[in-house]
Amino acid sequence: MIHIGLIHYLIVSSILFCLGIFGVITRKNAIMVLMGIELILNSANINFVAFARYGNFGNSGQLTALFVIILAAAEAAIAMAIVLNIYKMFSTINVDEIDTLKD
Amino acid sequence: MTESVLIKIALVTLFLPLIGFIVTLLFGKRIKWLYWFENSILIITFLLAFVLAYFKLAYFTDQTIISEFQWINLGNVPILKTFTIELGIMLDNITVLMIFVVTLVSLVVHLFSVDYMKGDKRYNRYFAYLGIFTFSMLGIVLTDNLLMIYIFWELVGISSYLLIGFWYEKKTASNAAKKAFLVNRIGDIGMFLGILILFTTYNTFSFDKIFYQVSIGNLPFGTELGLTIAGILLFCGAIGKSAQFPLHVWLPDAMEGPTPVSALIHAATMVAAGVYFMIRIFPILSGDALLVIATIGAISAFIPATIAVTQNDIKKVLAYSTISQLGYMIMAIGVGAYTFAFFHLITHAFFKAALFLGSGSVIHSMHHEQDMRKMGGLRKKMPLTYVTFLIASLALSGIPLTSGFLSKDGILAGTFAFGSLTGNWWFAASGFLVAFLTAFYMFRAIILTFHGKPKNKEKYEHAKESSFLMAMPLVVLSLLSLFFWYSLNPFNPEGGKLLSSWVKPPEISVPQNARYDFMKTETEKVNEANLTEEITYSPAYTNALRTAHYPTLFTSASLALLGILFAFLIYQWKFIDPDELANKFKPAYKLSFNKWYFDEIYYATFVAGTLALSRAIAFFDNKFVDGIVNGSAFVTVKLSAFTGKFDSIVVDGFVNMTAYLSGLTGLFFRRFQTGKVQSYLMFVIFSIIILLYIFK
Amino acid sequence: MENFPILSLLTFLPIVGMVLILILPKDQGKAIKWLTLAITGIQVILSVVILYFFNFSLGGINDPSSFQFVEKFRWINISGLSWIGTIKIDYFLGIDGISVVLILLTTIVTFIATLTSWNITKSVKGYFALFLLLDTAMLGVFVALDFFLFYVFWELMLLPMYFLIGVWGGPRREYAAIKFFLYTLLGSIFILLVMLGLYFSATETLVDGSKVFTFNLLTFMDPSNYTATGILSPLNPNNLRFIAYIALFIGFAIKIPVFPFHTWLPDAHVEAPTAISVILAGVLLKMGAYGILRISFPIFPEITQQVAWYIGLFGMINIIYGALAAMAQRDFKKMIAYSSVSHMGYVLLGMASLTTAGLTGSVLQMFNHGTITAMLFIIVGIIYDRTHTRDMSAFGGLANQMPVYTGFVMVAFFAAIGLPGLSGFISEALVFIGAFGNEQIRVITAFSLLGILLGASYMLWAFQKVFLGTLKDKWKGLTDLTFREYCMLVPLTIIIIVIGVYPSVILQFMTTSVNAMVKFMANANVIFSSISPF
Amino acid sequence: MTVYDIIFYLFALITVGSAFFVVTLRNILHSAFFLLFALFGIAGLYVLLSADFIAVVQLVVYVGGILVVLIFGVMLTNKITHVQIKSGTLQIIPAAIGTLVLGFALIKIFLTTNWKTVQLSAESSSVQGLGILLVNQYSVVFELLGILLLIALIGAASMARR
Repeated sequence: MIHIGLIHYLIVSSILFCLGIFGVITRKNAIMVLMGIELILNSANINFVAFARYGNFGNSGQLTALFVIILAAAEAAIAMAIVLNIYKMFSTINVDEIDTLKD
Repeated sequence: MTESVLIKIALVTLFLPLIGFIVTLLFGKRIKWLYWFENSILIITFLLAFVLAYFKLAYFTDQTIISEFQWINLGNVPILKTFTIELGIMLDNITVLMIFVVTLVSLVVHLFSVDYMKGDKRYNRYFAYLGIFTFSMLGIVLTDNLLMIYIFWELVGISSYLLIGFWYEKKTASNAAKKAFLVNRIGDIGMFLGILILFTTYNTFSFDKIFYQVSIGNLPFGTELGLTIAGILLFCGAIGKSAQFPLHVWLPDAMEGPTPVSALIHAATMVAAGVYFMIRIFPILSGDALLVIATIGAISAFIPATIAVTQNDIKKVLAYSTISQLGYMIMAIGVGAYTFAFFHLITHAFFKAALFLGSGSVIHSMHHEQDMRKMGGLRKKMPLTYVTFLIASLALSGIPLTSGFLSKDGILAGTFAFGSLTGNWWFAASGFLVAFLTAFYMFRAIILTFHGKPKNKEKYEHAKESSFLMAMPLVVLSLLSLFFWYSLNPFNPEGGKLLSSWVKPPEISVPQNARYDFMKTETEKVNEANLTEEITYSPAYTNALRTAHYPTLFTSASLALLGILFAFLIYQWKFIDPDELANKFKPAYKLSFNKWYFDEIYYATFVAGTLALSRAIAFFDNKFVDGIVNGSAFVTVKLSAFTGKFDSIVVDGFVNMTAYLSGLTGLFFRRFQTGKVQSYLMFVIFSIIILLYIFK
Repeated sequence: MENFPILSLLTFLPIVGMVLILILPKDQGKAIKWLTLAITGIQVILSVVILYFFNFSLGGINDPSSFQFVEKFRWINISGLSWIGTIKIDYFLGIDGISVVLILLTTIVTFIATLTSWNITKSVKGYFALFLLLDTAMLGVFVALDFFLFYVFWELMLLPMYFLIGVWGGPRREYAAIKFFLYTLLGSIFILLVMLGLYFSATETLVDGSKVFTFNLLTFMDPSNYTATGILSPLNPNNLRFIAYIALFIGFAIKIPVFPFHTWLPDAHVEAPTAISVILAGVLLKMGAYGILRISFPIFPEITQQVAWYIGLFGMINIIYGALAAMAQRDFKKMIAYSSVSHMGYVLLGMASLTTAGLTGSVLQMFNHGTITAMLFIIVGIIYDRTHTRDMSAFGGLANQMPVYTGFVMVAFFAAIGLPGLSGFISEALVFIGAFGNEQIRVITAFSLLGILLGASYMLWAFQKVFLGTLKDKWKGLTDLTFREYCMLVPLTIIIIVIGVYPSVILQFMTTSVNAMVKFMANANVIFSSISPF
Repeated sequence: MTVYDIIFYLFALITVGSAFFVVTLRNILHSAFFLLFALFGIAGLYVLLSADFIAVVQLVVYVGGILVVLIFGVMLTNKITHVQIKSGTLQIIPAAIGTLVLGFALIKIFLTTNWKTVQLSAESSSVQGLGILLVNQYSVVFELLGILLLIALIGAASMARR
């Protein structure tokens, strides 16, 4: 059994990433899609922090993770506003029914 | 009075009419009296030209004054060393004489027009146009290089366009203007090509330098043929401008312009520019080129003379006679009678201007009636016009005691000498025939117009002698058509200063073996002959010319008188019925009456051909070239539709195969573009996988 | 003036104006127009300032040290990409005698076109924003010395043009806009291909001695900079330089436009609003010719010499074909569009001559055609605004109704047919003199002379149809020029006459550069073939 | 198997398992709660990576902020009267295949890459270092982010009000 190292965190993050992608692709509800996105962001964050820990980059990785969190907060706020607007317009937040992009 | 002062006077003379043009054009609409500004400018110009001619001829007789300034400098050019274009002014005897003639005729035409054009709604504009024309014409005369001559050549063309089309409300006038410009352009292409050849060879436009280069044996393309080609191409310009065969068709149409304009442009000055140009470049015209020139001149002298015999429009008669006389001059240059060509140019300018202004006076008093068949008997109503017209006609016909006799005699002697030296008598024959025809048609015109009974009573009643301003020019010009201005001996053209000391044959630059035989310089023979008087070209030629003098004198005078007699027989005394005569020679009459069908032939071939070609090209452009573009666009659209189908059936089908397994069959035939973010994301994922696989 | 970034200022000033316009509220149409006018006016002043400080004795062309007003710094610098290596793209601006003339032309034509746009009413804000963007792109093309930068500006020009034709154009505007867009995009693809090919064929030596690939145009003009294996390197025996030259030529030929790539032009011109036609004919067509002069010629000089005859032939075809096609048109604007095709033929012919006179004439013809055709399109625009028709046979006798207008028309028409004293003559004469001086294309030149006859025929024919003859009753109410129209026509007329009378005013700027170019081209065979890999 | 390892596996399991439920459960509220656990697990991982400050921020911002916003979203968009908080799914099979393959590919890449790691001995708190970085090297980024956040909030507020 090898010692816990960078690779373990990377594997966790990649699983998390794939689950996030899966959520984004499969769920109809916009909020669920958002949750998937949050998962993806978090998986990236894990990578950043892990590289900061095991790489020779100083604390920049952690700081980037911090920035990503801040961005995620901003993104969540905007996304929720969008979702509310979509709900008002289409009376649904099921993304598969919102396909005006097609026309 | 130094050279530089003369040059300054020349420059002022040149640019004054331009100032007149600009001022009159810009402010003519507001200020009604501005035509007097233009007229006074012309008076000053004329006085200056007179001063210039006087001082040049009196104090600098044998000098050529040249002044140049650099116009374009393209620096040290890798291939040609230097590339500069100079503009310059050259004053020699021919130039100053020409300026004098141009300004004088222009002045009298200006004054004549004051009354003639009265009441026209674009009165001031007319004088402005006359100003620009005078400017351009003076430019042609004063220049010392080919480029500038081309520049003013075109400017003359455009001012002629403006003046012919002055009454542009008439379709015929605007058509005639367009025709004149375009036909001239055909000649100009040749001329420009000739200029290009000379410039490419010598890297200069200046006459002097080109002559010098030719004289030291530096030829275009290295051969005499090159020089001949260049000469003939330059002559193309003169063919156009001097309305020579086969480009003469514009001049008769140009009579649509106001009559004073015809007098100025289409008789005295512009059309003479072609002859003047030939005189300028005479030193580099090789023997072969001269032969071509003489042939064209002879044809142009003959054909219009036959046409003029049957025309009924008084201006058309004069127009054809102009072409014919210009043909004379061109022929004279072609046979080497250089000085007489110039002499005839001057005398013709005066008497033809007098004829045109006289006809203008008639037309004016007949309320713009130009058909001679509706005139008649005007002699009593308009005695002054009649007398001046008669004097000018006598001059044109070459009756002794007139200027025309002197110059025409010189030309005919030249052709005669040419015949005796080379054995080619065609030119002489054509010259004499034309002399007869000229006298005939001129007196036909006089008899129809001034003699006999009035045909149109009403118009006849209203006709009256023209005003002082219109009569004055006629008197001046007809006086200038008499002999004593040019030579005190009415039978010897060389009796005056004009030919004996002012205008002399130039030094030929053409290499010896490219010249006419009689022009070859044979130094020993000149010395042997030890003649006291001056030698033209060679002793043989001088002798031939002297021998030809008296026979031609008598022949031409008697032929002219014969022509006049015939005219009186047919039209005055009616011994022969002209209609019967016409019937007898019906084909010849028809040919002549219809102007040898030149217009019809040209229209059917060149004009219609070009138009058809242009329509074909437009069709080709629209249907074929654009068709390819649109076709390829069409193909692309179809192809993209196919790709779309391919996408939706094969690619998307593949994707949806998996979906089909899970029961989502509905997507099967849907388009690739679902509009759903998530399906796009799916594709992204799969693409990433594929890419990862490729770039692992 | 040494270090002041006047070229950047000139080029990006319109972008500032665009931002300001976007900030302005929609209903401030007047303010937007005046702002645009001010911006373009400042540009004219700036270009005059450039002319004032321009040093005549510096040649430019292939010599980096004799370009003027140079601004150069790293723009994009990406290192460590394994299979591409280092991408270094310079922001490299500079002008020589050829570009300075075209800059002047661009600013003047743009200024006039702004005045022409005054009667735009449909979404003014968008129009002028796009207009200014177009302005930046055009100037950028003329000042860029880095191929990548050049290409960016080249493409940037497409977008506003597409919308300006497609939104503000005539009835078939969508068709025309799409046609224009696709056509030029096709040309751009060829240019892009050659650009990339050149990029991987030549290296620039940096200060530290290392060699990097570069887009610097001047680098490509020196054969010693090429790598041994680059596909477009003269050192490579199997190089594709000939094919690249053809591709590049097609790319630029579409813009000029050269037969048979010209069919977008009549459609685009006819459908575009007047101001855009003015810009299109006045400046855009010059970009193609400028591209050939700036890129094709000095980078591929040895091939240029080989194909000069064909370029001359295309010039002749353009001259004659365009003139004949113009003769058959009934639509006033379409006729002038085809006359552009014909006149650009002179540019090609002059370039093909590779002589000083020819090239000078060619560049001058670009300038003159820009001003003359701009004037012609303004003229058509004026009459179209009043009558809403462009069918020439519907007119007649306008000379009496609108005499001042007719006066300006005559200046423009006569300049277009090469009347001495007006600018068109000088450039045509120089082109002919130069082209005739080159033995290779002498015969072509002789045939091209027919163009001056055909040109005169269709112009005079059109003039007669529209302005001479009797006035039709329905045009009795037409008014003569307004003050704004005077403002558009008078400057152009002055330029046309001044250049026609004293061409050295403008020739002095380009002489040194043109001579440098001729010298470079004449020696190209020696330079480019002396470095042989064997 | 050290304590560190055990704790790691614990948190990893919590994270991955919760994330799995987040994306598979049909009830949105349930998903949201599992997201809470997943985020919590990630925070734990941060602690293990000696990024204590990030862990705290993770808890405060994600758990305290973002998650609440999400739940509010759920509540605002699903009317209480006819509760329909179930979320449908689509294209499960291709998505599963795709993500599985992608995951394996990623893991394979991670495993085969030769990472140059540095073993840091001192595992002190990183807060001080972060603070210094934040106001020195990354000060502009920091300020820009602040502005971005402000704009986002104002934008969100104005959009939601409409």
